[in-house]
Formats: sequence, structure tokens, C-alpha cells
Amino acid sequence: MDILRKLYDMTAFSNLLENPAPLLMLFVGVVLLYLGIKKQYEPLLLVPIGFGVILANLPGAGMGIVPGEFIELGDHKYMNLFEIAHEYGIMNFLYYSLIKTGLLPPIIFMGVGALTDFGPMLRNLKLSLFGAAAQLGIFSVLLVAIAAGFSPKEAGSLAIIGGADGPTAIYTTIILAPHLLGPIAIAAYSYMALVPVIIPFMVKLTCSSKELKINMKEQDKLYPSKNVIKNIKAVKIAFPIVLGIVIAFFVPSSVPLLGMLLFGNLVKEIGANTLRLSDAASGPIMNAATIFLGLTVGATMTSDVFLDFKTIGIIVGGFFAFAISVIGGIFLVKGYNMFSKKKINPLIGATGLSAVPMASRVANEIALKYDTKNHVLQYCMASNISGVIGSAVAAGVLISFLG
Amino acid sequence: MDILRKLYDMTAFSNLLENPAPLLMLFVGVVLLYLGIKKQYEPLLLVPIGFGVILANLPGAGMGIVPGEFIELGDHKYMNLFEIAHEYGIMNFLYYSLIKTGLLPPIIFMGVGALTDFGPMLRNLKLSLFGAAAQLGIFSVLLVAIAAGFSPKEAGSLAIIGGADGPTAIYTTIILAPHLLGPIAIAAYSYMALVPVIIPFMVKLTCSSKELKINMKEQDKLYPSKNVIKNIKAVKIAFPIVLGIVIAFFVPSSVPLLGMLLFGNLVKEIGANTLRLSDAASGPIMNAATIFLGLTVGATMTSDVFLDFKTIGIIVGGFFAFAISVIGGIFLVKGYNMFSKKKINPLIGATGLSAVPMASRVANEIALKYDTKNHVLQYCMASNISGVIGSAVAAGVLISFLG
Amino acid sequence: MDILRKLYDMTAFSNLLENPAPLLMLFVGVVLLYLGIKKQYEPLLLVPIGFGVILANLPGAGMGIVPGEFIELGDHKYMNLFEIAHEYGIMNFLYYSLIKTGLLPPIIFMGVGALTDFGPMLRNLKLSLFGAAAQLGIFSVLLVAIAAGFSPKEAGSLAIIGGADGPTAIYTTIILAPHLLGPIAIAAYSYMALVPVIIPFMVKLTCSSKELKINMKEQDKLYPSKNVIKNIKAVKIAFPIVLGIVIAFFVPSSVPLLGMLLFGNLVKEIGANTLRLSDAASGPIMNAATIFLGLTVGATMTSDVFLDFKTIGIIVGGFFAFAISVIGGIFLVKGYNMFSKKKINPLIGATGLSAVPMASRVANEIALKYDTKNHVLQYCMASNISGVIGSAVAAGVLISFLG
Amino acid sequence: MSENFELALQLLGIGMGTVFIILFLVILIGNTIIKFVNRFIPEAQKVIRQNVTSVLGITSPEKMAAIVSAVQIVTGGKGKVTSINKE
Amino acid sequence: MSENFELALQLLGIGMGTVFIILFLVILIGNTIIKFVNRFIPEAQKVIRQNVTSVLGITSPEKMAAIVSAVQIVTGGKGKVTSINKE
Amino acid sequence: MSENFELALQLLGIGMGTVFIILFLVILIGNTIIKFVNRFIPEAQKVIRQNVTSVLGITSPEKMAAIVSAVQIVTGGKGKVTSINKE
Ligand code: NA
Ligand code: NA
Ligand code: NA
Repeated sequence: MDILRKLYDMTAFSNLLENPAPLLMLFVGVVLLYLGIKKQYEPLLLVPIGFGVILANLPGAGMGIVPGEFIELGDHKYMNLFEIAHEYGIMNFLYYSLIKTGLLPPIIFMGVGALTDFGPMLRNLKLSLFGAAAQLGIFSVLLVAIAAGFSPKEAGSLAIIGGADGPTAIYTTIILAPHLLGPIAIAAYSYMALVPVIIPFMVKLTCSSKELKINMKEQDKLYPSKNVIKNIKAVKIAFPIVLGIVIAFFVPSSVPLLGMLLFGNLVKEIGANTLRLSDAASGPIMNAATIFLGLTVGATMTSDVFLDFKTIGIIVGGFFAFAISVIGGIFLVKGYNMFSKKKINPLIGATGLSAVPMASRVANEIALKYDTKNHVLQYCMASNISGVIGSAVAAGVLISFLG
Repeated sequence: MDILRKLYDMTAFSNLLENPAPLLMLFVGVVLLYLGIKKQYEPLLLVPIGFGVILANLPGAGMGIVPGEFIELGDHKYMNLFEIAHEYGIMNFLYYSLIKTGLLPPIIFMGVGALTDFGPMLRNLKLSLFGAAAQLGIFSVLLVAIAAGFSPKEAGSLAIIGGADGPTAIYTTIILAPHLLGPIAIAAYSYMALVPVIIPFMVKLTCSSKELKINMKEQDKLYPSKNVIKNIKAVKIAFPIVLGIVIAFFVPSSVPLLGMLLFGNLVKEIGANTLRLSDAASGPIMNAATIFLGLTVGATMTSDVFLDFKTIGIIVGGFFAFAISVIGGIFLVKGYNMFSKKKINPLIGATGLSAVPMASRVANEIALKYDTKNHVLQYCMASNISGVIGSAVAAGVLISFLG
Repeated sequence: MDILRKLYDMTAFSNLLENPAPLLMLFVGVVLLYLGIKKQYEPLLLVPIGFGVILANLPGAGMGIVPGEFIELGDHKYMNLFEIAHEYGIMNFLYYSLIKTGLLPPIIFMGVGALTDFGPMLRNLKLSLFGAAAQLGIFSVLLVAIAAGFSPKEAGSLAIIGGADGPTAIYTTIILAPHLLGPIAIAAYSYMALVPVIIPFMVKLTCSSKELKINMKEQDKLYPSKNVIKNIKAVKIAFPIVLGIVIAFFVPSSVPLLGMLLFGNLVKEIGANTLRLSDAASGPIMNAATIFLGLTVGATMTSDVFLDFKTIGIIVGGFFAFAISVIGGIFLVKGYNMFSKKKINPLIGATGLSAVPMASRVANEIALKYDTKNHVLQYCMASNISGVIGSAVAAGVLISFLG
Repeated sequence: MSENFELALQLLGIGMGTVFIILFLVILIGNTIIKFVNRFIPEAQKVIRQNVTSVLGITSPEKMAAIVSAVQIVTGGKGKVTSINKE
Repeated sequence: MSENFELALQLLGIGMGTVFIILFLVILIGNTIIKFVNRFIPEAQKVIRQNVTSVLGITSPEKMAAIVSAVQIVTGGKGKVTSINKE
Repeated sequence: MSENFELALQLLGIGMGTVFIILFLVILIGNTIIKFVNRFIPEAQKVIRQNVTSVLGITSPEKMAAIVSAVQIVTGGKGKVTSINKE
């Protein structure tokens, strides 16, 4: 009898009887895995996040992230990392050393930079503007979220989902509202994964067939731009350096993200001489960062954190942030076309959202549906990449004012 | 004169005159290197461990791991990692951040998972049971070790050597008896390396030639199993998810190990969509973890820790734990064969020990020696892999009751 | 009006008006990038260092390294790493966990070891001596620096530039004078990059055409050495083990650097059985370490640190340390040639400096200029590699006496 | 000591029991998943993967093989293609 | 709440304003760099690379060229050999 | 200062002395190992390596190429050989 009692105590069933909520969270974890594996929604992130949710909600396993207050000692003192590991286990050790310090999102941005080619943007610089308009979802949902009762910091974290950029959303949320990290990260990555659904939907809602047939190459022939780039390699090397310095003067709080992005891009563009660095940044470093980011962000989603009305607010608000961002880009194009002889395809506005490169691919497919010869991919990439800069800048603004 | 005096003080000779014990440990380190390099006993671990032993015992170099009490401040407070580095150098920094936190063994298990194929086990599920029987060495040696005067925690760490799984042994020892980490890790890896000697020896001791000639494929033809797997990929993806959740309910303390193993396996089985993650988990992450695990575990073996009667106990006890585990597996097969028409080759019991995949290869060679057409590799892999699960579960039980 | 005010406050322009010195540092950063990218001076280090300088000097971005006193709490207590991240951002987190702990230089040395081939040295063991003579720059500049008013610790850090070895210089400076880390690292890597200028200049200054035509292969034929290596693989495996132990007895403080170098070399020489380890050590681990070392070392160069008379002292002193080291090697050869029938090409003394393998290549080109058939590369590599050992030993001496 | 010994005896029972229960569950779970999959998703689906090779513009496997074999031949079997990145 | 709402309204202005300013700057910087480069360094320079091949024991440039050209031909110039590791 | 200068002078002696001693030892150790190896293990032994390719039974580059192409064909171009390490 005694042995059976001890055996029972070893298991997690008593915990489950006390509080069955984790079972619901296990279901949420399995759904995320399903979306990542079967539906192929951003599998590189949703699979680790989903598994992290499961790990965190296995009762008695001690893999869930504890709230920040647990490690505060008051008077600006905190438990040290060794004590965190000792007290709360390896997941909290990873979370508090890699995520809560704000380290991994900039590290991932370094890898993203090493995989980014600013070429399409440099060849169509004007189109960058639409990457600005497509941040509209961020600031308008911020307004609505505050009206709906979110605190400004929470609202800022929610709104940044409209930037359609995972690391940016996570970085902003770590600083502003770490208790919402799980749902916001998941909403961000899920909607990014849903770009092939959201963009066509918003485009159909707002654009005429005639607009979608605007052929950018023909427009280029009709109204050729003056700039020819004679030495693209030199331009690509100088661009991240100068850009990084100038943006930093205006929005210094965006430097941890943008600075690392541009550093990654620089070592890539230098080429053979720094190949070891760009290979490492975009390979093992980024991949390892992705694993630990996903698992620990997922592990923040314990049942008491996730099963909250705010989660619904985040899911709904996140969608509108996304949708409004797409519309923002489209309507700036429409406005531009009213005053310019050289017309722009509104799809290029829609991709200002970022979600590189999927948004551009989706936009290209839409264009081809209306005109099988109308390849807009390279043009979309211009606004698409500038949308990444746009949301990092927006994040910097939010952090400056709300952080 | 003064200069020569100062020169002499700089060297380590005065330390050696005071305490020549480290010289013996240098010899131990060289022996471990010899085993790893020349005898090719688990070189991936024994070479870093051996080198770590040497580094730790170079007098004056400050590369040896200091006992846990040195960093305790009392009242559940510990020195922080920066202070540890400052005070005790980089080896202690690595040890206390990566090993004593319990981080690296689960990280290595993630890599092991990404290299493991549950296919053979899924095709012969029943054989998994022998991976349970082969944990007998753990719990019987636990009994003996306690009788011999080891404390329960020390006995648990010693006994887990019978799990024939390096990361599991290290993880358990970190939690239960970190002061024995060096000798236990070395015993575990050495006996795993000696599997090609131990298994044939135990098999010869317990099995008849007739038993060893049992041909599994013929048995399969005579008594075919009903299950056919129509979609192995789907099964392989679902298996780690469901298994992880269910085991966690029963033995939550095994989650850090098994959860990471199954996560690594999941991203591997998903395939191309998460290839970046499985590549990172089984490549740079696991390799880097192996280097730092080996060096720091070796560095725990300072002369005062190693030159102790307990070390002998560990070496002797570890061997019996191994041997009894092999016997446990074999005898469950013998028992099974007494009641079943469909016979099982006892080699499949012997490989329940784990030590994947070497045990299976060794068993296969033995089978071929008795019958050149009797390939048992795939069947052995079934119990072999289940033996990994078995020892992680056993570790969880030990940690729950003794930790 | 209010909005514009707030917008202005968000930017860094007010900071720049207060203190425009960072602009000068941005210029320094751009110059370093120019040297690394266009002039190809050690791009793997100078590009991250240059970018780190820029990041650190973007006002308001919080990416500059704060002085060590900022994290001291008195009474041998320090802020913990989590608090450092929280208070001073990710750059300081990386710096204080990876650099100030002394971790990355030994880690990079492990990678260097895994890329080093002791073969040429083993085949010409006698030439190793010139790697000793070429440490003369270190100890003579130490004398001058102290005379010039540097504190002994600062002088030691400055002098180690004459070792022509980046990680050694950084490691020594971390321990002796961390506030000079930026300028010393940059001076070290810049002069290493300038080896193709410095060596020919010093050689021309001190060697006659006749000396430079000394053909080592002919000398070998005239005066053959007795040793033939029958089993190079075994020698290469035993060498790092024995060497590590023996050097450690004499200069234990050099173990963190030399021990890791020799470990990296050992796993490389073992070959296939530890391929995973040497691949990891010389690949992802070293590359990641290089990125974070470069960025954070660069980030120590805030304007108040760099714009100091000591920086000029470091630049001037570093050059002389380099130059005298080259001369030291050359003059030992000249001395040797006075007493020996078998003559040695003084270029082999010049490469004792280290800066592997560039110094050897440069020396080889000089030799070929004087005699198109006089290939001295393999001989130069012997003194070149021993120069690495020499400077690590010199660093150990400095650390023992000044640390 | 005798108390510890009792604990060890108990653990022998609990431990082996747990291990057997878990591995019974492994069998049960495995069989259940196999049956479930056999009934509901018996056929492997075509997964639209993000094709690494297509990104490289390597359209045929023969081409890929050609690269690898070229490397092998030229390096005397000592080289390996760790990765081929698109520029 | 109403105070927060005002803050949000301000941020809508400041935020969108900043984003537009920055992306105007992106255009400006991009065009300036292009013009500068077109005028002062219009031609790409030959980069003297640190040669990896000698380390590999690939002694002849012909062999190396064979590998590279194989990769180039097969990938239509889009692939590059990032590393060939000798064992 | 003069005290420091004296320290520096001492270090010049101690430092250069130590460096020379160590590099003499390097020569000594190197020669000793070479002699020892020449006498006791003069021939390189065949190491029974855990050969990845031999496990796969790949003996020639052609076979290697064949495997890669087979993988490609079988996976419809969706699989890639990330690395096959040959010893
Ligand atoms: Na965006
Ligand atoms: Na086992
Ligand atoms: Na040197």
C-alpha cells in the first residue's frame, strides 16, 4: 500500500486533479504542432513553440516559465542565473539568460540580415515608402487596444503584431509586456503563416482588377528611372553601414534590432573574406537561437497566463493589426497613383507589411493570376524588405515612449 | 638569486612538492586518452574527459572544478556566474553554467533524438519490454551500494551506470551526487565502450547455442504479427508527441531528458520543413555540448575527489550494474520463451541495456557467428532504443525519490 | 509642438549636442571597416570590431561597454549577468559573460589548435628557438612603456602586442588592464594585418642579399639532420599531450590558452574518431566566438576610453613591440650563423613573431624574390608556429608577475 | 542504514514496476497510433516542402550528383561538400 | 484611460511620422550612395582572397577550378562552393 | 617608478629566459617523442575507424554520386544530402 502511495505521489495525477487546466494547454500545444507540421505554418517556429507549450504544461515537470516577479528580490536586485537554474530548472535558465535579457531576437536578426539581399530594394528605392505606410496597423491597433482597456505597454506589444515580423514582436514584448510573450509570439507567427490567406483577402476587398494588372516593367519602360547602379557590390557594402548610423540618430532604441540586422547583412555582402562570419550568423547561430527561442517562448504559455481574456484580445487585435497594415500599404499606392503618371501596382503596397519573402511570393501569384506575364516579385521585394526596417523603427518608437 | 626565486615561484614545482597527488591524476588522464585514442573507447567523450582530467590537475593552472560548497553563500544564495569566473576561472564558469545547472545532458539528448530512428522499435513494439527488464542492474546495484555504505543519493548515481546511457548518468549524478560526477561519467562511458566485451561475455555465461540460433525472421513468418504500418511517417511524427505527454504524467521528473530527446526526434521526423533545427540539434549544438561536457566533467576529477575509496566502489558497482542489466534482459526473454510459441532470440534481451547502436551491432555479430544467415540487427535495435527510454524513466524514479 | 518636442527627445540629437565626441568614434569605426573590407586587413576581426565601435558610439543606443567599476558592488561582489543585461543591455551582457570572464580567447585558441598543423615544426624542431627570440619585442617594450609612465599592468598589456597574436593579446589585457582592451585589440590585429609591410621593411633594414639567399633545402642536404619521423600520426597525437603537461609545470598561468590550443590540436590529429569535435571547434564554435569577440571588443571603444593619450602610446608602443620582435628573431639567426656551419636564412627568424600563416607566406615571397628557387615556407612555418607558443608563454609570465 | 536499505528495496519494486508500466505504455501508444494512422491517414501526403535544391537553381538530381562526384574525384575522396549555398 | 488614449493618438502621429521619415531617409541614403559609388568607384575591384584551397591540400589550381566550374555550370552560376573540407 | 622599472628589467630577464627554456623543452620533447615513436610504434596502425561511408558501403565517388542522385530522385528533389563525411 505504502509503495503504491509513493508511486502515485511520484506521478503527476494528483497535480492534474487539483488543476486540470494544463490539459487544455496540452491541447493548445498539440494544435500548434498540427499547424506547424501539417499546415506548415512557419514550422521553424511553431513546432518549437508548440513543443514548448507542451513541456511547460506537463504537471510536475518544472518546465514552465515562472513570472518575472519570482526572480525579483526588490531594490533592483534579481536572482542570479545559477540560482534560477537551481530553483526553477533549465527552461527558466534558458529563458532568463537568452530571452528576458533581450539577446536572442537581435541574434536572430543578425542571421536574417545575413540572408537578406537589399538588391531589389536598392534597384527600386522609391517603393520603400510603402514599407512605411504598412506600419499603419501597428499604430491604429495601439489606439484601439488602449481604448479596449489594455495598458499602454500591453497595447504596444499587441500592436507590434501588425509589423508582421517575429523577432521584432518578441523583442518589443520582452521589454514592454513580457507576461504576454507567449500569445503575442504565437499570434505574430500564426498570422505571418496566414499571409497567403490574409493578403489575397485584403487585396480582393480593396483593389480592382485593372489596378492589379498594372505591369511594373512596362511602367519602367514608359517612365524610366535615371539611376543605374554601376557597382552593386560597393553599394551593398556601404548601404548597411550608412543606414545603420543614420537611423540610429533618429531612433536609437531600434539599434539592437536594426544594428544586428545590418551587421549580418554587411558580413554577407563583403563576401569571401568574412564568409566564416556570415555562415555562422545565418547557420548554426540562427538555428540554435531559433530552437531555444521557440521552446522557451512556448514555455511561457502556462495555463494561468494563456487562459485569460487578454489572449482573445491579442488574437483579435493581432488580426486587425495585420489587416490594417496591408490596407495601409495598398491605400498609399492608390493615393500615389492619383497624382503620378507612372502607375504602381497596389500589390506592392500590400507587401509593405513585411513577412519576407512569403508576402512577395503571394503577391506575385496574385498578379500572375490577373496577367500571366506580370511578374511583380522583384518590385514587391523592395517594399517587403523596407517593411522590416519600418517595423523595427516602429518598435523603437514604441519602446522609447512606453518602455 | 632573487630572479631565480621568482622564476621558481611562477612554476608549479612548489605545488607539486607540497602535494604530488596530481601527478597520479595526470597519469589517469593519460590512460583515459589512451583508451579513447588507441583503444577507441567512446573517443568523442573519453578524449575530452581525459584532457579535462589533465587540465584540472595541472598544479597552479586553476582549471580544476571546485566543490559546490565553494560557491554556496548560505541561505539558498550562490555566487553568480560572473563571480565564479572571476574567482575560479573559465572551467568553473563553464561547469557551473552548463553542467551544474543540468543544461547540457538534455541538450545532448535533443541531439541524440535527432539522430534516433524509432522505426525499428515501432515495427517490433513488443520487443520494447526487454528494454524494461534491462534496467534491473540499476535497482539491484542500488540495493547493494546502499548496503555497502554509500548514501542513498550516491548509491542512486552509482546505480544509474547500469542504464548504459551517458547523458542520463550525468544528469542524474548532477542532481543527486555532483561530487561523484567524474568517476561516474568515466565509468559509464568506459563500460559503454566495453559493450563489445561485456555483452558477449554475459551471453556466453547465460545462453545456449540453440537459443542464440533462434531466427527472428523465421519466427515472424511462422507467427506473423497483425500490425502493418501504412504510413510510417505519420506514425513517427505522432509517436514522440503522444509518448512524451503520457510518460510525463507518470514520471514527470524524466521530462527534461525524455522531453528533449523526443523534441529532437520530432524535428528530425518532420523532415525538410524543420531541417535547420534538426541539423543544428544533432550537429553544432550537440558537438559543442559534447566538448564542454567532456572537458568540464573531466575537470571535476581533481586528485582529492578521485583518489577515494568510493571511486573503487563506483568502478566495481558500475560493472555489476552493467552486467546485471544485460542478464535482466536475457532472462526476461528466457521467461517469455517458456510461455510463448513464438520464440525470441535472447540477444534481443541483452541489447535492452541500451548503449545504442553498439550493443545491437555486437549482438548481431554474435548471432551471425552461430548462424551466418541470422541477421537480428533490426530486432535488437527495438529493445536497444527502448532501453534508452527505460533508463531515462529509471533516472526519473531515482530523482523523484532521492533528489 | 508637444509632439515635435517628444519626437526630438526620442532622437539622439540632444545627446550629440551635449557631447559630439562619439561622432569622431563613428569615424574611427568606419576607418576600421574600411581597413577590414577594402584593405582586407584581418577582415574576420576588424569588420566586427569596427562595427562594434560604431554600435557602441551611437548615442542613446546603449550598446557601449560600461567600465568594470559600474558592475562592482564592493567587497568582492559583482552584479549578476541578468542584472547587467537588465541595466546595460545585450552588449554588456555578452561582454561581461563571454569576454570579461576570459572565456572567448581560450575558445578561439581551441579552434586555432584544430586548424594548426605542428608537422612543419616537428620536422624542423631546432627552428623553434627563433620563436623564442621573437618575443623580445614584448619584454623590451614593457620596459619602455613603464619608463613612459604606463602602470606595470597597462605596460604588460601594451607589450603583449609584440606577441603578434590576437587572442593572446586580448586574454592578457582582460586580466591585466581591461580598460585598454579596445585599442590594444585593434593595434594587435592591425599590425598583424600589416605583417606584409612590417616584415619586408625590417628585413630590408637588417639583412644582406646574401643572407636572404641562403637555401634551407641545400643546407639540409649538406648537413642532414639525423631524425626521420617514421610515424608522424603517432608523434602528432603524443606531442600536444606531453607538451601541454610539461609547459604547464613551468608556466601554469599559460594553461587556459595553451591547454585549449593543444586540446583543439589533439582532436584534430586523432582524426575521424573525434571529427565531430574538431569540426565544431574550428567551425561554428570559433566562428561564433569571433563574431561576439569582435563586436564586444569593438564596443569597449567608447569615446572617453579611446580618446586618451594612452591610445597613442599603445599605437606607437605596439609598433615597436612588433618591430623589435622581428629583429629579435633575425638577430638570433645571425648569431647562430656565426657559430654554425649549417646556415639558416634570417627570414626564419623574422617569422618567429607568429602571425601564422601570413608571416611565413610573406617571408617565402621575399625569399623567392632573391632566388626564384628558394622555397622557405615550410621552414618559416616551424618558427612561426613556435612563435605562438612563445607568446602564450610570455603572456603567462606577464600574468603571473603582474596579474 | 537499515532504513536506507528498506528504501532501496522499495525502489527496486517501484523502479522496475514503473519502467515496465512505461514500456507497456510505449507498446500501447505505439499500437494505438499505428491503428489510428492506418485508419485515418493511411497514405503519406505529398508535402509541399520549401525545396532547398530549387532555391539553388539546381533543377535536376543529376546535376547535384555531378557536383558531388566532381568534388569527390578531384579531392581524391578526401573532400566533402558540406554545403552549397546560393549566391 | 483618456490620458492613455491621448498618448496613443500622439503615438499614431509620432510613429507613422517617424516611420515615413526613416524610409524617406532610406531612399535618400540609397540614392546618395549609388551616386557616390557611380562617380568614385564605378567598377568592382578584383578581390585578393585568402586562398582556402592550399589548406585543403588541393595542390593544383586546375583541380580547384574543375570543382568550381562544375558547380557553376550545374547551378547556372547560382551556386557557390562555400567550403570543401579535407579530412 | 624606479621600482617599476626594476620590475620591468627583471621581467625582461625572467620572460626571455622562460620563453627560451620552454622552447628548448619543445625541441627536447619533440625529439624524445619522435625517438620513442620511431622505436616503439614505428608504423602507423590501421585504425578501425567508425567509417560513415563504409557503414554505408560507399567505396567510390561514383557510388557516392549515385546515392545523392538516388536520394534526389526518390524524394522528388525534395531531399538533400547535407553532408556525407568520408574519412
Ligand atoms: Na513590417
Ligand atoms: Na538503458
Ligand atoms: Na608570437
